Amino acid sequence: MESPLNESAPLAVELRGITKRFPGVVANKDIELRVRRGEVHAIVGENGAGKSTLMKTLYGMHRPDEGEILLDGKPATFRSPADAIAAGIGMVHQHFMLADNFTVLENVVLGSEPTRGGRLDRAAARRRIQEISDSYALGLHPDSLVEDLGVGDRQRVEIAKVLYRGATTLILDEPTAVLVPQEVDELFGNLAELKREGLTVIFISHKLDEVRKVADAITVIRRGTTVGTADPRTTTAKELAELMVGAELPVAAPRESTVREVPVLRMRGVSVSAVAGGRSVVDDVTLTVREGEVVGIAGVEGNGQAELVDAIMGLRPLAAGELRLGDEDIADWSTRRRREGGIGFVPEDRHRQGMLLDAPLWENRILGHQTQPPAVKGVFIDRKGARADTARIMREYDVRAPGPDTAAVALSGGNQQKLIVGREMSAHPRLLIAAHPTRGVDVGAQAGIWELLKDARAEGMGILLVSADLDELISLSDTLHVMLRGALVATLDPRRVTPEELGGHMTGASRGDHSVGAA
Amino acid sequence: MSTATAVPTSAGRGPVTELFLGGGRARRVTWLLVGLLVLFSAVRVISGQQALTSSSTFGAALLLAVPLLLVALGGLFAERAGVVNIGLEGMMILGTWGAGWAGYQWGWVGALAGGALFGALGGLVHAVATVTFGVDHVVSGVAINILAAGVVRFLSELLYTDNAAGGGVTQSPPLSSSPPRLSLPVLSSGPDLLGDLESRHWFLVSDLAGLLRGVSNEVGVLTVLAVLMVPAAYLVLWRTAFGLRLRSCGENPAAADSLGVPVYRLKYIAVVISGMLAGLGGVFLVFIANIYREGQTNGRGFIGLAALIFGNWRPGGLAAGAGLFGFADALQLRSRTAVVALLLLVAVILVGVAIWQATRRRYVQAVIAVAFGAAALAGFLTIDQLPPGIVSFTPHLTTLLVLSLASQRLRPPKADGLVYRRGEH
Amino acid sequence: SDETDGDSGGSASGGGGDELMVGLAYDTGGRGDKSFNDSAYAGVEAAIEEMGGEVQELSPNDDGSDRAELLTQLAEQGYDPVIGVGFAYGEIIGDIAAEYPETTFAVVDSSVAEMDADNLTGLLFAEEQGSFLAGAAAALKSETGHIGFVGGVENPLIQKFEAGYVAGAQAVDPDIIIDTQYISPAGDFSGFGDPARGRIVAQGMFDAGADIVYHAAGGSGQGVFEAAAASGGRAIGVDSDQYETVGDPALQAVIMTSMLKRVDNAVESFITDFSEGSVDGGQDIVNDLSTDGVGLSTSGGQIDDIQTQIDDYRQQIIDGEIEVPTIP
Amino acid sequence: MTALRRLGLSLMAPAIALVVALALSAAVIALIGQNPVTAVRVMFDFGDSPAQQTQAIVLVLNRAVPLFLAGLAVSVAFRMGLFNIGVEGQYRIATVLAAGAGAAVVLPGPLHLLFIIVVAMAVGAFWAGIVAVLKVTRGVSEVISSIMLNFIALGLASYLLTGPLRGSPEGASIITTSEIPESGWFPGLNGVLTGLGLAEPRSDLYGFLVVAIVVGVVVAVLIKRTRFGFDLRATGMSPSAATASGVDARRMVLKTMLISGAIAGLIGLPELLGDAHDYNTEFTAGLGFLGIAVALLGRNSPLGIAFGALLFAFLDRAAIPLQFADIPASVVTIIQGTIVLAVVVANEIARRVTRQQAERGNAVAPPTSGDGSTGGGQGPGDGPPPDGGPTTGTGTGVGVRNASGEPGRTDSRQGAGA
Ligand SMILES: Nc1ncnc2c1ncn2[C@@H]1O[C@H](COP(=O)(O)OP(=O)(O)OP(=O)(O)O)[C@@H](O)[C@H]1O
Ligand SMILES: Nc1ncnc2c1ncn2[C@@H]1O[C@H](COP(=O)(O)OP(=O)(O)OP(=O)(O)O)[C@@H](O)[C@H]1O
Ligand SMILES: [Mg+2]
Ligand SMILES: [Mg+2]
Repeated sequence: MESPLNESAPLAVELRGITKRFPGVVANKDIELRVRRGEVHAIVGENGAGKSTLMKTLYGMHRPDEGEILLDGKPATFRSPADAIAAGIGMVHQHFMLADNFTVLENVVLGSEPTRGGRLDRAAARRRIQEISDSYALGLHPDSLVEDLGVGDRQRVEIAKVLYRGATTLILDEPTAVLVPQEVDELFGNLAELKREGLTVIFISHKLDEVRKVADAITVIRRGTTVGTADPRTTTAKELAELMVGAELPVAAPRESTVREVPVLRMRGVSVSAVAGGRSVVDDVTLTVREGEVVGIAGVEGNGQAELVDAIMGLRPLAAGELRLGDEDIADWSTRRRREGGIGFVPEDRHRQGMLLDAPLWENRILGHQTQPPAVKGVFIDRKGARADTARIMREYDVRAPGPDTAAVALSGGNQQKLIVGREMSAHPRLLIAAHPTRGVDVGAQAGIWELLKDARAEGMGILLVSADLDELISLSDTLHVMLRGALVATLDPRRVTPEELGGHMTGASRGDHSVGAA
Repeated sequence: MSTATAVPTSAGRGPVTELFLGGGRARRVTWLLVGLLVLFSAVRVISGQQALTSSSTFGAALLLAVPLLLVALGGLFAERAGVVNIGLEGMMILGTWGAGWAGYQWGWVGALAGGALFGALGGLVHAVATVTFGVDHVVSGVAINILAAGVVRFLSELLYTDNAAGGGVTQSPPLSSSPPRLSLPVLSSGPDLLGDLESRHWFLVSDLAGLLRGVSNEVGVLTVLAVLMVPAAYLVLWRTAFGLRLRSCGENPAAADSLGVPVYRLKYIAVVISGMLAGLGGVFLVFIANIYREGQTNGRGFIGLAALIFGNWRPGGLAAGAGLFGFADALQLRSRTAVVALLLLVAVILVGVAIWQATRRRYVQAVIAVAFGAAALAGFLTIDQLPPGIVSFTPHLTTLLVLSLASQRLRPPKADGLVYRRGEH
Repeated sequence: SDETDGDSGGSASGGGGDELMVGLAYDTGGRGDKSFNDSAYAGVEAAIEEMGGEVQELSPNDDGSDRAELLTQLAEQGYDPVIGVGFAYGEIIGDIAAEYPETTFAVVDSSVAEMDADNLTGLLFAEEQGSFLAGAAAALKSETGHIGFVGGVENPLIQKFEAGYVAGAQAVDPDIIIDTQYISPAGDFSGFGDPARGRIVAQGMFDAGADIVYHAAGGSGQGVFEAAAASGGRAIGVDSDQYETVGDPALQAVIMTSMLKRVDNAVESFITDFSEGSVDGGQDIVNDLSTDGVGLSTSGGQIDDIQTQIDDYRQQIIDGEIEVPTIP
Repeated sequence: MTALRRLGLSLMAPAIALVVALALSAAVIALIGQNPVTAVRVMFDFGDSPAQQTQAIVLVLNRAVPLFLAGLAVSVAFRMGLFNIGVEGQYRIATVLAAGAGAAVVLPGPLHLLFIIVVAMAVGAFWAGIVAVLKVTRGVSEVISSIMLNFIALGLASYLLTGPLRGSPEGASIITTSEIPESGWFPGLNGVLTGLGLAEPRSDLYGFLVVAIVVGVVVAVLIKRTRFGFDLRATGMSPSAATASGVDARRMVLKTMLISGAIAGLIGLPELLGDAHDYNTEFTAGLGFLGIAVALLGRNSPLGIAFGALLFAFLDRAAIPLQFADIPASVVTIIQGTIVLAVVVANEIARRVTRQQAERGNAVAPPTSGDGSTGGGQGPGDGPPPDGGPTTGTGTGVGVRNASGEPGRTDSRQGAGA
């Protein structure tokens, strides 16, 4: 691929010596970034490297402690995003920044609304959005509620927001994290469109293949500082990764099957409705998890995985179907009884479902095991026992924190996750429901959690693994199901399937192409 | 309702056609109102309780509803911007005091300004606590309620104890002027055609006449303006850029912030407006009596909050809530026997509910509804006057009943009550 | 223990009997309520003007739970006599009078007849008698044959007003229509302080055809006057001469008369008696028409034309020819 | 060390708040031309003789007992994020029925008392249970329903008092229920006071103080030490996490409201059993609302609530000496309001400082290889205060209770446990 740019092209954005400190952490240290006009510039770095922080600085969300920002060679200071917007910078955040109860139109125009005689001029706004949508092939309907949109559409709304403000420089913070490969391709199509129109794009990602596919230039950040730039045409993914991590990558170890014949979880024809009597969000799902088996569920987010997990945990009623733990029908059991019966749960959103952030670690140890020793004695809580066991978990699972009395909020995401995994393992469940167990966790902790899961599997635990990380699914699962619109549409052999193939099933692009894996 | 008419009608149909034949909410609301009127009329005829739909009752309902309406609108502004406002009662109390104090010196115009200002000050305190200091909204609201009661008592003590104009620790001197009132010529005054129709006690016609006359006879000009605040609030919140920004603070403040919307400032503005409206609610209470009197609000701030939730955080809905409460209150203050007639109404509605539930195969609910309906009917047939203690809570019971019969589709602003701190989203 | 109490009280007062030291414990609301409490204060003031001395006023807390403590503090600090304003003191004042036998107590609106404390006097009013006259006046002046009564809180005290009013009106015109309505039920005191509801209630009566409405609703009465002014009717005030206190010419025009309840007179004469040493104690002093403890005001001159009939009824009541009921 | 610092912080907050509130109040007093120092002296003036001083103490304690119970009732609900604004109605209806029931039976002493207490608790629990049932089955916000039920309770109590339970003769100026026979009177504690060598006060120290203390201890143990309490606090801190951990949110709402209501039922009993012996039109009202303030002041912990109740009671008593010194009694209300507001703000600041330190504390922990993230992330919407205050949102702010409304029930993705 021939770059249309040359070294002497003017710099759209230049960041010099940016340092940003948060209480107790230096998120960015003396960072340099040079982005040429009209290029797609990728920033890569592992979790917590400081990419988002840097971009938030550029977008005026906070001020750098040191360093300066130059736009087209001229220094700029931003007191708020409004200033950055005025200077032609737009940002699509890692986590979507959309008001669900607003329409696409309202979300897009918010903050720079066209008005006529004091009134919000919806007609003009609608026209503008339609125009943008058409010229960049975003396919938006201004009057639909954001709530009803899928992930890909939401992202396009975010992009429309930025374009609507006439941004000439776009920041995309991990735009592909939530997309399946096909959607990623669409996004890249959009990016190409943007580039053709002369826009500058700053693109953040961990996914090195993607980066090499789409970027014109790459800046690598490690531990808050720039460790180098790379040319995507000449650098291999492996080289990039080592630059990023600063060490050799962990490799998924070869595995031998530990699957036994005894089923721990059997679901037959399970359906779950959105609201009582409403449409099914989980549709006629039948699957079995055996002892020593990891059953992976792949799927684009919002296709019923979360509801499936909720149904197994008893957080949602079944509309139909049969749910068995071992030999027992547990459909009528309460969540507590299910947990007592031997189901462990690593929830998707640890802050929402897995932890009491303001409580000390030992109380978090009790959470979910309120009825079982060592946490309780009769109707009373066993503080001593809980503390001691927490200390054990911290030791055994490498949870780094001052002690069991530390508040959970003080732990980094990875350490929180290790505590949760340790807690669930400590109860020796027969079945573990692990939803996105390594989401938002950096490489080191991720490898640790993978090891834990593998060990547990080897000891005969059945694991249902829901994940958006296709590599994780492929490397851990013994059986892989694909979920689409609430139904299991394919069962694949993780040893033979490629991420692209998987993505095809996840989007429904290759329906009917059922390659049944080893059972 | 007014909000419904504010929605631009689809091309080709006039607004009236739209109301009856148009799509969606406008039509449903219109038919609901028509249905209610028919029901009320029927119950009036059967029970012989003319007070049920007399212009006098409707006039009183309007008078009682307007303060609630304003308070609820105050709540709307705050909560749409994401700040729960339990302190409405306190702000209303401040409003009544401000109105009394300014009103005895500068007349009703002064009262308006004074009440609004005092209410706004209460709002400001709430904003400082919740927005700047991040105090839990409910907690701050409760504290404001306590504080307001002390402040007004103290101010009265300070300013009225030896005041030549009158007043004392519990009341202000009377306002030096009261706001103008008007009646519709011919229809409600002079020949008073509506009054004539009403007094004939015809089915439906007299009831409608009573309703119309009630809201057009001797009505304060400001009352009309206050009612117009409902569509005005709708227009401001849903049709202007300011309103969009304000609501975005209640739905997703982080998103708003990231687009350069000044979230903190907007929340401040919204909460101050909220206090101001609550204060104005107090002013209208003062207007009714022409005097500030301690304890005048009598929990109406809380009722306003209930009306807001009742109305699903929408102007039209909260107006309905305030109207319902005002009507029930007026009725119980007017006639203990007319309240009994409400039992018949309840019975009819419950039977309707039962049928509806039965068609949806929810037999348990249907049976419960029938049982309660039968009880209400039995009550209507056997009781001719309820004891005073029981009558006094008619409006509250009504609100509770309506709320529990239909409250599951409520949708508060998503970030309502959440403390927003920049960067901590 | 009484000994020490007496001593400390004595030292605080600086010598007991010479100087008059009146202790006045108000009902909730305190002084400045433009009603009851103010009336009692006026009585004390008049007495002090006459005889010299000082007064210590105390108001209870919002829920009135410290009433007993107000009385004890006053007695303890050497105030004598100590007067509790309002029937709410009736429950507790007996005990306190027993504890401070050296102090003279009085309670307004509550009977002490059964308390058996000879240092305690009940200052009662024959509200039903005054209200009878108000009812008679209303019936005489009514053009529609339809009058109304608005009570603040439906408790026995206010029911006395209602009973007298109804009897008086019916004495004039047995066929008269009388609407009666209370603002709040017993135990819920909001009815005395909610002028908005007062107005709504009265307005309903005027709308229904009444042309004169009598209120016994404390602060809510203001709303009754407003309703009268708005609908061209008239109203009868209560307790004090509200024609004088209402402070608004538009409302003065509608206040036909007021049923006077001369708490001031009763308090003043009680204090006078006390300083003359002629308080008997242990019994009620009933202030009725014969003592001018209750009556009708004439400011504004609106009932001048029926004065003779009123006086006639008044005399009949005083003579015992008419027995006025106290319960509706 | 850190624990000590945290303790220091949590004590500092109320202390600072108190100072701020006192400064504001002093300004107010100065505004009316009085000397604040005199005012303070007057407030602390408990009288000259030992009898007066004990009396003052008894007054404060007697006032504090119902306030403590009210604060406790509110706090139990607060702890799991429910705002029981209906304590007022719960205690009113409970007291009138308990008075009626107590007067209707004759039982031997302790049994009679027990009977009355059980009736009061049952009625209070029932009344609060309505709120819970409406919330759980119909999704009615507890704020609204409890406001409405307050008014309904007031009317109903009035009806019961003037109708079926009326004990006073027609025409008596105060309407009362029939007097409870002496076997149902709670003995006072003056014997204990004199036993301690204190002078005999004029009024009886409520024997119910003992019950209040027992209830306080039971609640403290229940909340802090039991499984149930853990579930309750967990629900308050994060409803979604609690549900996922196996707490049945609906039953939790029901149980908590029942407990809260049962405690609320006790509020009127100190006065009923220790002093009035009947319910009447003059029975102390408004304690339920004061209870909310006291709970806030006490940060929802039983010990804190005890302090809050004592402080309020102390200020309340001060109203009388203040009036003797010609300072209006409303100063007291203002001080109370300012203290609550100041404490609330100070708590929030202290909470934030604590949390920040917790996060910083992690930063100095040994660096983790490959774990670049230091700060424990926090979900949108602040978590609740450490004391489990009436939080309005934890986690991602979805499906979370908010103070005045039901969570977004329409949102199908979030209805965990619905
Ligand atoms: N608001 C904040 N307060 C304190 N620390 C913060 C804040 N935001 C980020 N940090 C810290 O700054 C560091 C860099 O975070 P940043 O979000 O920039 O990482 P990132 O490279 O975007 O990671 P990811 O790949 O997970 O998005 C982290 O250690 C993080 O804990
Ligand atoms: N206010 C804050 N204080 C401390 N750390 C923070 C703060 N906000 C975010 N962080 C940390 O910064 C890192 C990156 O933040 P970001 O907002 O990108 O969230 P994230 O990548 O989704 O992280 P996580 O999944 O752990 O929440 C995370 O480790 C998060 O814990
Ligand atoms: Mg990031
Ligand atoms: Mg991240």
